[in-house]
Amino acid sequence: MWSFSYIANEIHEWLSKTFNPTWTLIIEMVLAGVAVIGLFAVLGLILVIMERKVSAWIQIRLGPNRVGPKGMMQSMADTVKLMVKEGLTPTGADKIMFNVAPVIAMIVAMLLLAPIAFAKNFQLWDLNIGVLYVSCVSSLMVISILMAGWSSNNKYSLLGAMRSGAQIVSYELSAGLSILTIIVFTGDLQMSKIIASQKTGWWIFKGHIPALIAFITFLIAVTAETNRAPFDLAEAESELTAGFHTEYSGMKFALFFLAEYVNVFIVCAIGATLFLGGWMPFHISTWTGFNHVMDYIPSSIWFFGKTFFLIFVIMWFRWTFPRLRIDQLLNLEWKYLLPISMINLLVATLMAMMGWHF
Amino acid sequence: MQHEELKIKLAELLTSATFEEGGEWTTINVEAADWLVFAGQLRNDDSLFFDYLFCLTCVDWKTHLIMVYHLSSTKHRHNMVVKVKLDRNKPEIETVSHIWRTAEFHEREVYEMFGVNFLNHPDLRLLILPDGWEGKNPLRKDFEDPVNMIKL
Amino acid sequence: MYKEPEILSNYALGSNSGVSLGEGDFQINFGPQHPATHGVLHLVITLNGETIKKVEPHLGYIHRSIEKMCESLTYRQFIYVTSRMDYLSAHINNHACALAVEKGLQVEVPARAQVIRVLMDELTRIASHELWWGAMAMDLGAFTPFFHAFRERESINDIMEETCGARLTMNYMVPGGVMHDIHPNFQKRVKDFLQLYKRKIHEYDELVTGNIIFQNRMKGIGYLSAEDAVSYGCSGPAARGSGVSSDIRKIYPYEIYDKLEFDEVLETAGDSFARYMVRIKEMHQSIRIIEQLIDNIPEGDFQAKTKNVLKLPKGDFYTRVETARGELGVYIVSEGGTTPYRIKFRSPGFSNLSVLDHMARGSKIGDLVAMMGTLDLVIPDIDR
Amino acid sequence: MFITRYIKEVWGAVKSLTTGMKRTLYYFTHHKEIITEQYPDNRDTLVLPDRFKGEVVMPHNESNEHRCTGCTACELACPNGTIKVITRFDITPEGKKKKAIDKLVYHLELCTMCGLCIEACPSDAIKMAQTFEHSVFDRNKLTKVLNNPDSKIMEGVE
Repeated sequence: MWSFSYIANEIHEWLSKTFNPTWTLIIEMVLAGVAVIGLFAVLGLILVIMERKVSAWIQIRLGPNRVGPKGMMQSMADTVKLMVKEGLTPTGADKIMFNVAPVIAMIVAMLLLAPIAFAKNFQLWDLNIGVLYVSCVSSLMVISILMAGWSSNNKYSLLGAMRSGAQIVSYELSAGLSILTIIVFTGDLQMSKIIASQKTGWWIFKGHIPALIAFITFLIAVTAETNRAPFDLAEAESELTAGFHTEYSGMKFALFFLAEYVNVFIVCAIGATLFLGGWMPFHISTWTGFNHVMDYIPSSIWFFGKTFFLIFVIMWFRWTFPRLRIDQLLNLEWKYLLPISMINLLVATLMAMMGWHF
Repeated sequence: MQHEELKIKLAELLTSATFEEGGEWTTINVEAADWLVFAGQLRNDDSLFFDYLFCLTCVDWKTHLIMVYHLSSTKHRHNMVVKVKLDRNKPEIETVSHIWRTAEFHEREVYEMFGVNFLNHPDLRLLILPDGWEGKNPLRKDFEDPVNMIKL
Repeated sequence: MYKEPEILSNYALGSNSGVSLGEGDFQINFGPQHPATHGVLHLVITLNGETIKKVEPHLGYIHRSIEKMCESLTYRQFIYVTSRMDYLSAHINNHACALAVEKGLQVEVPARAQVIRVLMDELTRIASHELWWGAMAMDLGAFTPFFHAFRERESINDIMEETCGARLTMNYMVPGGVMHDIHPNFQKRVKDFLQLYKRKIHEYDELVTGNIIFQNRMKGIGYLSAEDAVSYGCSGPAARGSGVSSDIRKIYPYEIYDKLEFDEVLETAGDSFARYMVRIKEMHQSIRIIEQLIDNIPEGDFQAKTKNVLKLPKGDFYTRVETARGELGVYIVSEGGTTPYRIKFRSPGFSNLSVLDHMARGSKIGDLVAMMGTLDLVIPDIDR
Repeated sequence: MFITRYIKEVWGAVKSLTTGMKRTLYYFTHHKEIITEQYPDNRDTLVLPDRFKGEVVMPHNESNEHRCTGCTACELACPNGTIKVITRFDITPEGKKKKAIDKLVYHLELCTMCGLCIEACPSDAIKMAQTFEHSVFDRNKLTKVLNNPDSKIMEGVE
């Protein structure tokens, strides 16, 4: 009863009764915008504390434990710190580009939230080319990084931005190909239909080995696309001090920081939608009782559970592996991931044509 | 090669050299003019083969400077010390950085700390002291720094 | 005395430095504050894209002129300053100085003191390598090993704290022996440490050594031939990774090293991975030495009787010891007084740094970090 | 063959990566391996070894007597000029002049805790204390006088 779709419908009905359709639409858009910004803030806080705790436990430390109960308010304190810090613009920097870059990073992240289904019947915009939209918009991220790196007038920033350009452009390919594998199975680009096609089982189980390979490829590619270790060459702390955001401070830095985490959330959400069934509960075909229990868990919990599991995996990568070198990074993409995912796509297409998947 | 053997061999190579007794290793005094040729012989002679210059430094004796080269052979495992006396007011000596590459850095250190001018050194600039350093060379005995007190 | 330079950018390449700035080349200042230099090393790097054309070290940011300071300290006092050179192997530095003074005084060190000294040296060597391992992994972007290395290092520090009274700059060695006897708990705690170490050592291979990313980052990177290693005066693991036998403990044994069973670790590949493996295997050899000695500490004095005021006879005294980073030489010129006339510390880091330019040319900027990691540069040791 | 080598390569890489991930997952799930010490919360249970070199102090007995004869051995032994002995001459009951310390000034800000003064002291008058929280707001507070006011030398210490 208290599901997201129920609340959304109630608000919609009340607004329709009170205002004319134009105003209803405008108010709904404003509400959605506020909700998205609110989600950003909450996600930033949660993911930062999650990252810090995960890293701490992996590194046999306690992690933040002073601010608030069990240190859970630590990221709040960090936010306050970042907000009151002075946002410097270097003298030699291209002022407009320098200040616009973090905003673009945020806008791209916001746009990406549109087609994601957070719960059953709860989606900002169920457009019919959902997956295509996501893979197009996510490639805009590189523009903000290039702008930041170029406009900083710092050689470290420039190096970081150039690395990032090469990296994101090449990893887009294998991310796209692994998404394509699932699209071949479903035959649809619309998010809601992709989820609906997984009612009988998630694609990672239904799609046999090709889906599994596509899933692993997808994970590696999105880790690279979001510039996270072991592919964090754009930042490469021990090589380029902080890479493209070396010169950023205060709130402008915070926007980049937030955009990184929101991007991680979004790619994990898409991974969860495509491979793990989105908000679809876990079903085992003949166990009716078990399926019933699973259905009882709200759809939003299924979605967030899967997404956060994937986020944990990406964090787990980060705190285990050393960083690759730039030429090895490109080698990995062009010599390993791309051929593997191409062959994989071929096999998947064959399977879809013959109807060999469940 | 043992101490006595080494002494005979070295005396053959450089007749003008004198030996210093009492040290742990064979110690030889060489004129600055002879040093470059002698160094090449030490490095390239198969029975000597001093290929490892493990210490290069200078000592300020107030009246003169003495360059001290500690040499070792990774093949024969024998060591020797070469001492070269320099004029304190105009210390000049040929570089050996093309014979032992490690000398490049050590000579730069000696250059700034003692003011020894190494002729034909490929890159004789300040290494440790800040750019714009003027005045005396810190490790000479008459150096007094009024700002950073060293003596207690 | 110090005048501000008139031209601020006189870091431009000198005409005689062998490389000129071509089209598309640029220079970056790597340090003095940089996450990968672990201190205040300042490298001016000439780059073409990501490829390194020249690396030029600028030193002196932590130069304290220890050599000059020692000229006004007595032979008992000057030892403590040397802990501040290579602070990670402070014991071994102190040991070298104590040996040099003993050589001048011709003091016979009691057997117990010798064993304690060797034990402490080897513990220091392990602690130093542990820190290197963690820091090097961190340079390559893996943050976790740093903390895991500190777990083991911390227990060594606790042992040091209990016996020597300090964790990092112990000043435990004095001319003629050691300052105090070992703590009654010492043997038990060392054995506990050995157990902990053996339980955890396989994790090092799981986390770092066997990792494919790490191996690709290390193998074939920073090649140094045996001839170059000798010519550049490299010592320690940097030379042994190229197959140059340079372990002073084996070649010119001091204390009781000639009676101990241990191997000199040699790798012939000459790349960063070889240097890495030398250090990892050296830790095992140190464990071997400690195991031989820990139950066989002879009874007796821990310090030889020396005069209150030490006076070295006129002459030169040179001692060489093997620190965790390579060969440390202490050259004392004495005039017969209570203070040295001149002291020269031949620090391993200084010579090892000089090879960096030769190694790094033509490789990527990420490789430079890996090379610096495997050379294990400690900046106060370079600057002195 | 090329294909088998390629597959072997990929397989080996994946295997080495999972080994590392298994290790980090172990630590992620085993919280008893955590080694963090929560200073200053553990101040009450924190025990420093008895040899820890924290600060030079001069022990006094209950009748305010110390063992220092003012021989300046510690002052001479100190490499940094940390200790300054200021002496005065007391008149003993027999009418003789006797050297005694007026003040033993100790500059904690210069001290490197090398322990050479303790070694040099012939009458065991000074020792190392196991304190380590030395931060103060004023640098002058780091200059300490080690002997208590109106303290005397212990009987029988020469």
